[in-house]
Amino acid sequence: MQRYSLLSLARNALTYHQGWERAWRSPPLRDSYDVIVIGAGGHGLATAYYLAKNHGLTNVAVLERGWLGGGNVARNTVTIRSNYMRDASIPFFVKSVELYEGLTRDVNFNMMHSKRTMIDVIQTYPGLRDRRRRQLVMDLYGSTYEQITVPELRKRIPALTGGGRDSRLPIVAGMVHTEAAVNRHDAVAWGYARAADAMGVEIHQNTGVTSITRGSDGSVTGVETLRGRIAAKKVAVAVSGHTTTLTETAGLALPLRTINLSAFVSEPVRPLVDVIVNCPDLGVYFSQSDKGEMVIGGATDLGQSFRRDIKQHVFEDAVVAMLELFPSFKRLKLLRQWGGHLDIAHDASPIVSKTDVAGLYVTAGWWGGYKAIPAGGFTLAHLIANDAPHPLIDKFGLDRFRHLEFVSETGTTTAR
Amino acid sequence: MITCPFCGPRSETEFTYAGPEMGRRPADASGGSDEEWAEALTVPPNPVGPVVEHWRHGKGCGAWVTITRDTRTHEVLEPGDDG
Amino acid sequence: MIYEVRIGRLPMSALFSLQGASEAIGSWAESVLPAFPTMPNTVTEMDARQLLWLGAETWLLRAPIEQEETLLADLRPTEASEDISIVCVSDALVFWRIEGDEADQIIAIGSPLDVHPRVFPDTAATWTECFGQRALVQRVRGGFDLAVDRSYAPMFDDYLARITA
Amino acid sequence: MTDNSPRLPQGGRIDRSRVLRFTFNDRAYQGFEGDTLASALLANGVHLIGRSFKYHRPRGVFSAGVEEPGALVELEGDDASGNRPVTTVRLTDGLVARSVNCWPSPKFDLGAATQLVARMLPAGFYYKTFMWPDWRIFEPAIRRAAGMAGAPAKPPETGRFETRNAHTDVLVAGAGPAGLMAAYVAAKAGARVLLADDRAEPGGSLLDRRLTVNGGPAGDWAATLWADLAEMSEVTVLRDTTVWAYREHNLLILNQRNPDRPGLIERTWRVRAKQTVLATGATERMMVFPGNDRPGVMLASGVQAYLNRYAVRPGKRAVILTNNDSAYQAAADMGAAGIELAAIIDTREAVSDACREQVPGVEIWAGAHVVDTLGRQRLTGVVTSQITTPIPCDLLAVSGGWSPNVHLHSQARGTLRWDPDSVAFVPEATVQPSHSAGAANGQLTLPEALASGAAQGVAAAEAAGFTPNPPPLPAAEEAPYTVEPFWAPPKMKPGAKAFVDLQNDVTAADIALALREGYDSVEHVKRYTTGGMGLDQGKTGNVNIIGLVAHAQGRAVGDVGTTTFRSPYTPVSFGSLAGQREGSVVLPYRHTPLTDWNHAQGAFMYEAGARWRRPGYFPRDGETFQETVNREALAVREGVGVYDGSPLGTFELKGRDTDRFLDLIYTNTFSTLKDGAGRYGIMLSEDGLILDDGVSFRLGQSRWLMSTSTGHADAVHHHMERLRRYDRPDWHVQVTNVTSQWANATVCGPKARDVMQALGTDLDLSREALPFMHLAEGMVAGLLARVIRVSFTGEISFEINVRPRDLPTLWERILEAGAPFGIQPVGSEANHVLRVEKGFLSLGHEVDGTVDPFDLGMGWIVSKKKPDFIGKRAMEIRRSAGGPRWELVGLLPEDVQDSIPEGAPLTPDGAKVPSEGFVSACVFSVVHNRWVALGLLQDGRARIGHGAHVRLRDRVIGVQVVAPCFHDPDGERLRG
Ligand SMILES: Cc1cc2nc3c(=O)[nH]c(=O)nc-3n(C[C@H](O)[C@H](O)[C@H](O)COP(=O)(O)OP(=O)(O)OC[C@H]3O[C@@H](n4cnc5c(N)ncnc54)[C@H](O)[C@@H]3O)c2cc1C
Ligand SMILES: NC(=O)c1ccc[n+]([C@@H]2O[C@H](COP(=O)([O-])OP(=O)(O)OC[C@H]3O[C@@H](n4cnc5c(N)ncnc54)[C@H](O)[C@@H]3O)[C@@H](O)[C@H]2O)c1
Ligand SMILES: Cc1cc2nc3c(=O)[nH]c(=O)nc-3n(C[C@H](O)[C@H](O)[C@H](O)COP(=O)(O)O)c2cc1C
Ligand SMILES: [Zn+2]
Repeated sequence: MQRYSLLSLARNALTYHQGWERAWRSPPLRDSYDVIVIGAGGHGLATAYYLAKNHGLTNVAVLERGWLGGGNVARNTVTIRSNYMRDASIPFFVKSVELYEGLTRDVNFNMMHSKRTMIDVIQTYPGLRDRRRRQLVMDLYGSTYEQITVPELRKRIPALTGGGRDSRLPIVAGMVHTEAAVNRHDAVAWGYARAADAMGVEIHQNTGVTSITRGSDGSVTGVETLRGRIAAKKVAVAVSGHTTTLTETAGLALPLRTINLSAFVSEPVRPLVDVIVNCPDLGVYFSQSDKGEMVIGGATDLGQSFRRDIKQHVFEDAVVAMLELFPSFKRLKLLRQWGGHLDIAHDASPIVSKTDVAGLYVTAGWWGGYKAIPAGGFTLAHLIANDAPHPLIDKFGLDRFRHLEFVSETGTTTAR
Repeated sequence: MITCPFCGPRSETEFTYAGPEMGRRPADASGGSDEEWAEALTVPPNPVGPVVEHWRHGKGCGAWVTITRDTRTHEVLEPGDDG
Repeated sequence: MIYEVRIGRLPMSALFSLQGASEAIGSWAESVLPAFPTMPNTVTEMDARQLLWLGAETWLLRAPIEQEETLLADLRPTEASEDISIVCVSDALVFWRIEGDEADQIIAIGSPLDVHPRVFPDTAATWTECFGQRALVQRVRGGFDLAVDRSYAPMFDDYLARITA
Repeated sequence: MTDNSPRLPQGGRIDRSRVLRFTFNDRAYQGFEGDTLASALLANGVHLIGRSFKYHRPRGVFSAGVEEPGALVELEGDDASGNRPVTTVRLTDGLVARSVNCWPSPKFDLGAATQLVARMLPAGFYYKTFMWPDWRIFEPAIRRAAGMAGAPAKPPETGRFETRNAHTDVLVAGAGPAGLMAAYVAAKAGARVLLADDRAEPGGSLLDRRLTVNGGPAGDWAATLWADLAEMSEVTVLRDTTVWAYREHNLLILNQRNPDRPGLIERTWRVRAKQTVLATGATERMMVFPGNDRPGVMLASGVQAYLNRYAVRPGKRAVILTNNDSAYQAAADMGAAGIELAAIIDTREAVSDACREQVPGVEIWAGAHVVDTLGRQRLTGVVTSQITTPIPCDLLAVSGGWSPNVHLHSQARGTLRWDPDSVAFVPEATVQPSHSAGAANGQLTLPEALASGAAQGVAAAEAAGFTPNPPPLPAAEEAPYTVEPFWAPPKMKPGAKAFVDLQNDVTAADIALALREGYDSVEHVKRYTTGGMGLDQGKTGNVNIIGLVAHAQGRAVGDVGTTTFRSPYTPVSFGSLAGQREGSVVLPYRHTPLTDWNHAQGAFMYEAGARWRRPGYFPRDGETFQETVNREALAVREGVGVYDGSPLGTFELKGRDTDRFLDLIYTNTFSTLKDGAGRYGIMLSEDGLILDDGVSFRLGQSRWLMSTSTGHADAVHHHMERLRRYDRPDWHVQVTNVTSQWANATVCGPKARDVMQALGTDLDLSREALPFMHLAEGMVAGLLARVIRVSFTGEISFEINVRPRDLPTLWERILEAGAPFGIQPVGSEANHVLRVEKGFLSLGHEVDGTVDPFDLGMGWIVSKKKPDFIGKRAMEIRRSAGGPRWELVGLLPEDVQDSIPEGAPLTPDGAKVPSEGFVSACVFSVVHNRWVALGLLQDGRARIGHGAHVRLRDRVIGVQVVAPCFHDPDGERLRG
């Protein structure tokens, strides 16, 4: 792999950057691999990377129906955090945040990981109580969540001029989550892809999988794609949003619904807000990117959806909420808006699991799963390599639905 | 826009979403295996295409509407048939 | 006022929610009620009493508040057969009258309802959404009556003042 | 004005009698009514407007419309806003504008130092460096460079925004010749028509050109038609209004600037249209060549607009660079306005006679292109492929062909087709009921546009159910349009800066680099280079990028395809989207009839479920919060208190099957109750977890009164309606929501009965006549009332339900009658204390979506006899798995002074290990004079009598596990 550094950049400048190699190959498609990962999104690429890096499995193909990194990883609001509430989830997300922190150097691709903290703006007492509960459980796992007063909150976010004493929902406190970060979403996909490719993993774009094939003993034999049949004894489904479409072809029914979640960006403006702001009581969150645009998210649509778009009333609600706390943004302008489709499990918690079909693995239910990409890939690779779950995903198995023993994670609030 | 059987076409914001058609609840709690129950409770249909779902004209007349909606386009293919 | 309208709260109405088959309600209270409307979301009137057909097997009887006791006595809600439900709901709704050339503009700001005369004629009345809540819109001479659950009335006053200020 | 002035002595659509003063970068200038900031600046000879994003290169006015990529300013004062293209800022008196992205000024911009290292900064350079030791070290410096303009520091001080809805048969976007015709045809057919155009004046591109319709100036024709339309009762015409989003179900979103209402700044229209006609015109593309960003390089259509519309000459000596015919019209206009035409460089080998005839005597170099431009902050000359000596000029008018504005069509999921003849993406098929017309549909000449507008107006009106009469078409002529692709000069020097995105500083070399590195898809190219991601979203540049990608990959342009067109068409202010939803109405709020009284008492009010504003407590002078709550709670325990229980959800149920319906939705049995008797019940969700708790009373045969928790009233209502409709459709149950038909004051405490007697009632309220969990109707305090004996406090309670109109009176009378007994109004906080002391569950505390009745020690409420109730089977399945459960217990801190934060985890031995429960509530018990708590603890009931540990961050609190009831466990008092 050609190394990226200031030096290599300078050297290449001399030749007007004619000397840069492809970040990943475009190899010919073979008819069999040890492992097939379906979906070159964050989770799929991370899984392939850790399969190669941690388990020495390099005869791996990642099959992507479109362009790599074009799914939700290309369209999320990049909030990385570990302030969850249940014992079943917190350690997983703590691990993921840790992995993210070292990822840039791990894969030699600058992901611009910006650990800039997230501040929750709390406007109701029940909301505060809920946050305090989280604070104390998170503490068991070394994740921090500090309460600050309203004046402190305003000092840290000077643009936050709404929510005063006479407002509809006066702010009662702030909660500061220091581990929270944002980074460059595309770089996460590209960085993992490049590093996995360098270790021998093959990434095949424009290679949509149409079905999963099974042998006479019921176990997985490979996949059927738009470019032909490919064999593998182990197949992992990492197709966020499209999970059930594929698992159905293997005869599995999974407790997942696909929904549309939207986001929007403002015009780029000079640095104004340097933390991630989350307003759970009003239902909006945002951060300002290094390029200057505010990256803003709100609620999900009602109803199932495979359409990546935005509904006017969902969008308006988020804008109203934002302006209530940041009234000076009235003259700020909307630049672009879009949606992504994600699957959400019956209990709204993730699934990283073996299935009833031997050799078939799924990672799904990631509707706030950008932050989970490193740990998701790390644990899924472990599961595929050992055919046994890593302790971090002990509670994320499919078995739980059989007993209706849910992981009721209310820690997933407005900020994804 | 969803067509209410009583009021006609109305803005989606007037309706309450009640999920996809999951099949009618069995008349008593003892029938069927645990597996069937667990699956019926937790596994919804999730088609890329038409899905049959229930909405209630909650801010309107209160009528229920069962529509077939294409999840790719959000077009309502078959308007409500409930009385 | 940036719009040509007059907006004011109306005094309470006597209100009764009627549910059940129209025949059953009719046979219980025929003499008390105006004729049943024949079109959904329309109103009939008799002696200052209005009968609004607002849903399948659901009507709202609206009358001057002075008639509340008489109506209670005539409708006998507690004695009605189990097929029909008659509940006095006079307190549950607060009404405003919005009159003037631009009354429809106020509805357009508050509600996604189309009140063009072609689709919302003289006798029309319906439940819809207004300022985010379930609200009743009824066409009256020169404008509209707008009603909402009592608990939201202060918020509606607030909204109406804001949009016309 | 001298001949040298850029302002032409006559012509244009400006009002020279109205002089407007404005300031740009602290210098004062003058313009006219009708000017944009761009035309006024050009009229004053100002060409350098700002600096570009990455390399801080000088940027001038490049166009005359919304497509402007380069010339951005920020406005100050009450209009304060950033990143405004000068071409869309209408000049007003007193306007103050400032350059963006440069410091201290666009002339001496220190940021321009980045030009020196530009070679180190190709597309995506930041992915390759700044990794060590950490990005956070470099981030502040990078961020400082970000963002162009500053965000306004304050909201507008005067004026406000509005949102509204509208319905129409036909919505027409764009009031150029095509849109005007379409609107006219549809309106004449009797359809409701809404016509919106984003410019200040109707006419579209006609305003920029010198064309005639019916023998007169085309602009006049447009103005007359517009006026006619405005007169028609079913037509709404909106100028200054951008149709910026085309959403599902034919909902279109419009942004109207300067609506003619006092105090309104902008208005959002949500228009539900049966049919739409998209007559949004076309946008001229830039040309790609080294130095194509120098101020003085301008779209030919822009030059034309400045001449014809604003009477401004943006240069004295011009070169024209084109790959198509339309630039010849522009050249002709330039010549007519007295601009010296040095040469026309046409990249095509053959130039038609039709073109040549329009510019007699002007030198035309066919098959040529521009290889460089000269000048620093303003163009001084161009170097062409033909001769090495530069051509001196101060204006280079470029035309790279026309791109139909297919944005709305594409947002509506319409498909596009690459048309090699017109070298453009044109609408192919529509999915939603829309019709593209005129230049937006590739019909570029005026006669075509008029005809196409009329035809689509007919189609739309017909589809909306009308029978239009196509009118005769107005007479008009325009030279034909032909074009040949030219994506970039065949050979460029390495390091040449040939821009494809003037705002984000993306060059043709960057595109090549992205492809070299394997970013093969046009979507990768966009994201790797940021080409097309600026404020203009690549309106003038994206097709060139696609062309370059296709060329490099040897593919057809249509196979490369476009990136996704997304709303908004042009940026819109957030203020206009929120409209009137601000301040007190930002969220809904609900009041009980006692709100005024509560305020008068100085109650501390807050939001408490389902949007109700309720009193938390009633502080007295000198009291601490805890003292207030203790006083109120103690009043109920020892004397008497009263609270407003009106927000509780209340429903009247009636019908033959109501009895069994209640048995289905509650875990326990109701059907056996007698008239006037009630019962506490728990409802489960189908998942077997607690949904709500409440009480129901039998009012008579098949008539019930149900009350639910405040917060879940709507959810329970929905749950009941759903069961009624889908699961038990043959059952006859009618539900009437009477939450707002009844209000209540609940008198509670050992002296409650005394207060009731003092109030005066015709009811026998003795324990025997009206036992606990019974209801009676009669007169109380002279008011018609329904008295219900329930208790949420553990003390004897009378819930006096009256009509809301009577509640204030009742309340006054209760306080009067209760005064001798020391009655106190009680807020939610004291109610919470009383509840916890009693161990009554609370949704949101103990009931957090994970528990069933057994977990709460309430197995007794789950009927063993009933064959079915909602949630039964699910609860059984979960329980049969046999996993450990967290169960409700009471917790007493070992140190009586200790309080435990609500939510604190319980862990084995207080270690920092996974939790085994949590503290759901902790209150200061007025009965025990100490803190007491409730919590869920793994296998908790079996651990009663033992110790457990609460783990806080810095310490461990030892607690005694006790039964979850601290007061009157047998319920003697509440039955009293
Ligand atoms: C608007 C929005 C905001 C969000 N904000 C956040 C946030 O702030 N923080 C956070 O943690 N999470 C957030 N998320 C969620 C996060 O983006 C997703 O959970 C996560 O990206 C999903 O994992 P992924 O990256 O693997 O998915 P994707 O990137 O969607 O990858 C799945 C891939 O599978 C491919 N695929 C699908 N079907 C097939 C097939 N049949 N054959 C081959 N390939 C196929 C797809 O093309 C896609 O490339 C947000 C999501 C959205 C939409
Ligand atoms: N022959 C040529 O070479 C050539 C080239 C380009 C243009 N033209 C001219 O193009 C014209 C075609 O007429 P037309 O009516 O199709 O287009 P037009 O450009 O005259 O009118 C389109 C109008 O729509 C407005 N608009 C665009 N998007 C909008 C939106 N989203 N919301 C609101 N308004 C929006 C534009 O500002 C403009 O006013 C003819 O007059 C012709 O002369 C000719
Ligand atoms: C964090 C983030 C920041 C973005 N910033 C911009 C931006 O500055 N300009 C822009 O045009 N789009 C921006 N986008 C949106 C993308 O252009 C695009 O809309 C998104 O990746 C979804 O893809 P699609 O619109 O092609 O479906 C951003 C997206 C994300 C996730
Ligand atoms: Zn309806």
